Amino acid sequence: MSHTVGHEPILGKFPGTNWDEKAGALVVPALQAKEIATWLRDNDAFLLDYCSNVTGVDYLECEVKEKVTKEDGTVETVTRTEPSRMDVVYHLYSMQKQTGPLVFKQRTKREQPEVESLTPVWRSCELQEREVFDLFGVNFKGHPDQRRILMWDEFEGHPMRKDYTEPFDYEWEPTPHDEILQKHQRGKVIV
Amino acid sequence: MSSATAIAPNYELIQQDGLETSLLEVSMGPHHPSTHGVFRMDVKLDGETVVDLQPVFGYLHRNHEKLAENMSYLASMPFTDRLDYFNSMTNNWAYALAAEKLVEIEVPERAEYLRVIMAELTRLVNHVSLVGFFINDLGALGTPLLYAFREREKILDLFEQASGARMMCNYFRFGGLRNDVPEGWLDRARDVVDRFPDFLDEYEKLLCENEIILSRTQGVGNLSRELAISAGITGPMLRASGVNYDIRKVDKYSIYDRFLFRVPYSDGNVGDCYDRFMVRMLEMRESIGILKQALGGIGDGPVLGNAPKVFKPKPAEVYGRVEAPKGELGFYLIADGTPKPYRYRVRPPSLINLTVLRDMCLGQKVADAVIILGSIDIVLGEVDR
Amino acid sequence: MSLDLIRDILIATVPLLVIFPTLFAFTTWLERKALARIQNRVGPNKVGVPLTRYGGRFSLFGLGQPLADGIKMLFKENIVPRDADRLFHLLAPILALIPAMLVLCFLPLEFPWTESLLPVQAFLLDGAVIFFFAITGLNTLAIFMAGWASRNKYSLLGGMRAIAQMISYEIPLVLSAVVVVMMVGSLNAAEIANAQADWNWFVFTPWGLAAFVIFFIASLAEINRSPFDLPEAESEIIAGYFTEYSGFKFALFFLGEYIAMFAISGLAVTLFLGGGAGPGVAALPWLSTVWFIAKIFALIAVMIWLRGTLPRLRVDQLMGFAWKFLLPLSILNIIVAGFAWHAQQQASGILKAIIWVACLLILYATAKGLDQLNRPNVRPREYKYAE
Amino acid sequence: MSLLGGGIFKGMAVTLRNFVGSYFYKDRLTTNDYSWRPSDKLPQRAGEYPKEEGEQLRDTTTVTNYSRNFPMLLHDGSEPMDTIRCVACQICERECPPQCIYIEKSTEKKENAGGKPQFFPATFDIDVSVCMSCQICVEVCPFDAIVMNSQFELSTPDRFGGLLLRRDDLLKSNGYYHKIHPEEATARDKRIAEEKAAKEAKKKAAAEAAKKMAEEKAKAEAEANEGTPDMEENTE
Repeated sequence: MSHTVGHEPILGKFPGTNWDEKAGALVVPALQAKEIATWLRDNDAFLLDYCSNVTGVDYLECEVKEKVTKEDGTVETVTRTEPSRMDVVYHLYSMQKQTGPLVFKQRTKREQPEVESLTPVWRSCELQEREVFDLFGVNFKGHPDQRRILMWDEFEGHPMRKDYTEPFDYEWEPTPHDEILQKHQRGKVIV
Repeated sequence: MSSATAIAPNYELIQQDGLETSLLEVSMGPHHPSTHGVFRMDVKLDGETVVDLQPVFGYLHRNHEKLAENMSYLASMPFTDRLDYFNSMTNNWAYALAAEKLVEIEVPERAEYLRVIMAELTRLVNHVSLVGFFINDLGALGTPLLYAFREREKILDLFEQASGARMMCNYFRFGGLRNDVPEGWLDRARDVVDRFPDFLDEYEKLLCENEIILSRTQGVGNLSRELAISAGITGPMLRASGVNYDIRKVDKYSIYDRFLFRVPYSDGNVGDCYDRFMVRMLEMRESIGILKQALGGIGDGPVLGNAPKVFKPKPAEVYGRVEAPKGELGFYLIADGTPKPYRYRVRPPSLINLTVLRDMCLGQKVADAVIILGSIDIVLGEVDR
Repeated sequence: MSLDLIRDILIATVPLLVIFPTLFAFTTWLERKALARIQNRVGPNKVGVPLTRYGGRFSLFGLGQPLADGIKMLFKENIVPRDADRLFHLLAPILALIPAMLVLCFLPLEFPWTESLLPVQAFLLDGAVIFFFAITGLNTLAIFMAGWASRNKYSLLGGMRAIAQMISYEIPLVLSAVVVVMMVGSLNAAEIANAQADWNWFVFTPWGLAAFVIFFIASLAEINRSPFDLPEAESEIIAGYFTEYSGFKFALFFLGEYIAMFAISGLAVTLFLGGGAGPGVAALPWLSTVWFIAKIFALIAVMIWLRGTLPRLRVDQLMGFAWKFLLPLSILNIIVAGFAWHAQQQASGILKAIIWVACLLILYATAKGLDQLNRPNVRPREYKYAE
Repeated sequence: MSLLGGGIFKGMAVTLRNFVGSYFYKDRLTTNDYSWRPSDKLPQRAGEYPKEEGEQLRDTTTVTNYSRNFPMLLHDGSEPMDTIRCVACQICERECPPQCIYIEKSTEKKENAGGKPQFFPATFDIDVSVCMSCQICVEVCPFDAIVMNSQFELSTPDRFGGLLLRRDDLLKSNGYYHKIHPEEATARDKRIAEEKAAKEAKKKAAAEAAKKMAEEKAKAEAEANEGTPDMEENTE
């Protein structure tokens, strides 16, 4: 498997970052992202010159049950509320050193999310950040050409968000078990 | 509308002697004969020269990721076939690889061998038909394409005998393969693999020295090494730009470290359509080498490990990637402890390789735009998902 | 107009109007069949004579296919784009067909029945070769008319390409014919053909060979055949100038294209391949027509073969090939032919052979040099391997 | 110095060889010629393939022993509904990726092939215009009731009704399954037999154990009633 990238030096250099152990990812404040990304790309210890994958993850507000071991050794289940958030995840590799991946996350709020575009650092983000903008509604500051990519321009909403509900879809594919079929039989839908 | 990162030549409306002219705007696609599906290029032409080009896609978008997030892990396996419908086997593999990382299932050895065999056969299918399509874009009357399809047919027959379907194989399962190959399949596969080099010789004789192909492809669609790395280009296209990077070598996933094979790459001086075409031609020979070793080394045994039928991984995040014929195909899965993935993301090589389409096409002729697109090797099922 | 004149005209023209469209139907079948076999397919094999559905033993290798195609074309809807120029959209296919049919008259074809009936051979024109080139030039106009009237950007691009290509390639075409005209000293097609009796075909002389090769390549471009089919390049501009044509108008274009193919092949046969000369002609004069058509089909077979093998050139390479390769070569060929012909008049057998070999060498070396000059860096490359 | 136009001549040699070769070598010609088949034997409607037992359409490569198209329901005997294997558990309906299966469970139970009263599907529809032949339903079925058919001539002028396969269209005998997928069917039957045998052995063992336990209990009770002190020796 791949040779992993040590993340400790980054945490030392940039105090704002922290390491999400469960996800194995470097979480970066949105404002610092470009600076850190440039440093990661150019620093000789990392040389992460290849950004493979860019995507968004939408987290709704949810209740998490956690088992907490107390001081006296008893285990107790604690319910706490995880706030909603939006992650933009980058998978970074180094082609020169053949190492990777380093998972790099920009975390932002869920409502009107805005992060720093890393397209100036890695060109490969260009279309993928457009896709994240299109499907998640994340605004990328500094993206050269931010517009919808997969959905049509007049489309409303961002379909990959967890709370997205589809409108009545006029392009519904009629199947014999749908109300559409009944309508069709009554002659109301022309297919 | 234009991307600021691309270097656009400063064309203006030409106004000479009071004569007003303007650029010719042509919308190539989505039903153009050679856009390989429902892809559109909004091209601005000055005579025959491409002045501006905007790729437009999404006509085949079906929100594959959202679909997969609403169904069980196993149920999205057949949908991965439909991503890059030329190479369903490698799509299956990438997804299985990611999911196996998630729950840490061991894959039996025979299954690993069969996976390698299937993936390399897929690579042959893809490259051979890509070269055919590419020459078709150059204007040959389908002759190389039909030769390619002749050989592809033999491999698709093998797929059908093993999996029941020719293209939508749906053959891989978490922890192995759906079923063992039937009796005599390996011998038939050996027969096909043994005869494939003869075909490649014929193909090379037909194409590789043809003066028209040489002059049409050399110096067209140049892609520098630096831009290729930065733009995340992967697969044969990256190696044609002179970067030695093959995930089979870097990650050594599955049992690729057991086989001796070489990775062809260019010296990186130009990285034009000819390089991309030739790298694929050479890669096929290496695939045949891997296939011969794998078909020789395969042993008996089960093909499906003890994977649970109800798939309920612990919360985790994984990214699994394979060297698909078109480039790095990755699956990013986030599990949250339910039978459905919380986040399911496909990293499509075709889409990301399109990032540099505009940069490569500017200043070329309109006929070149077509072959540059052909040499990128896209499948719209994967671009639009 | 006397009755005799009308009779003569009919006798002279009707065979052309019957034979060549029939040959056209046959050629479409031949082309489809040959291309299919080149591509390892079967080709049309179902439609029999008379139009049987499943063929079976009456399918006759699918020879009924052109007939079925023709009927289909006739009954297809005639679609004209809304904003198209309807008049010119209609005129273009007709105009494309007329010059192609017209030039057939100048071919030195001798039909056995005309000889006994006609007092004079109607089409023995003294300036036949000149006329031929003049009239084929009209084809360009028709194609551009089609491209312009369709009001489609692809059609327009196709039309523009056609103009550039046809005008450029007419020059090497004519210049290569000049060699033959120089040798014979006449522009009369029949005289040129007669000058090549007894196997003195011009293609067997070095300058004749070079001129024939240039003529053949240029004629491919002139009739838009692969690898010079840019005006109708399917993979780039859909179908070029006839993107917006359907039904019978399309069929007319198709017919015009194939008739032009016969005409230009016929001229090539006249100029370089001895016209109707061949074994047995002396005994049976009508055999010359058979030979003539057989030679035309030999050339067409090569065209089909090329079409099955080669991809297409790019537009700038196409123009470069005409102006930077064929044109200098054909001019050099004229010079070489002039000198060598005079030199060999007085020469003995061995000296003549030496002169011919020298001519061949000069022409080949020039061609090679021009090729190197035009594309200095184009060659197969070496690739590295990483273990 | 290579020959001028040498590459083109090489290519032309290749195409010429293919042109000639296509007349002599069968494996060069991949297209299948159906014309040998008389017109009355051409497929006329759905379900015409394979026509006879063992016929696997040697002239096409598209139907092999392993090819799959749309699912079918299996039954074991001559009367389909008496021996239907499906018990309308609806697992396949839930797992079907494109959601093309529609099942309604029967209200009363009925004896099926196993001899036990079971539910059966009152409605079992597969919309083959949606089905993508992925075989997931076959894999998740715990009763081996649904397998893949290889019939592919399904074209119909009726977009809705014609492409909706009802339960009775889907019911096929196990014998038919053996005919179209011999190897797979044999393996499946073997596995079912093994599982059945194992189940029966287990049942038998359980019965025996129960019997033994009952005996021992009876014995113990008897012994307890008798109140003999030898009990410990017995158990040893």
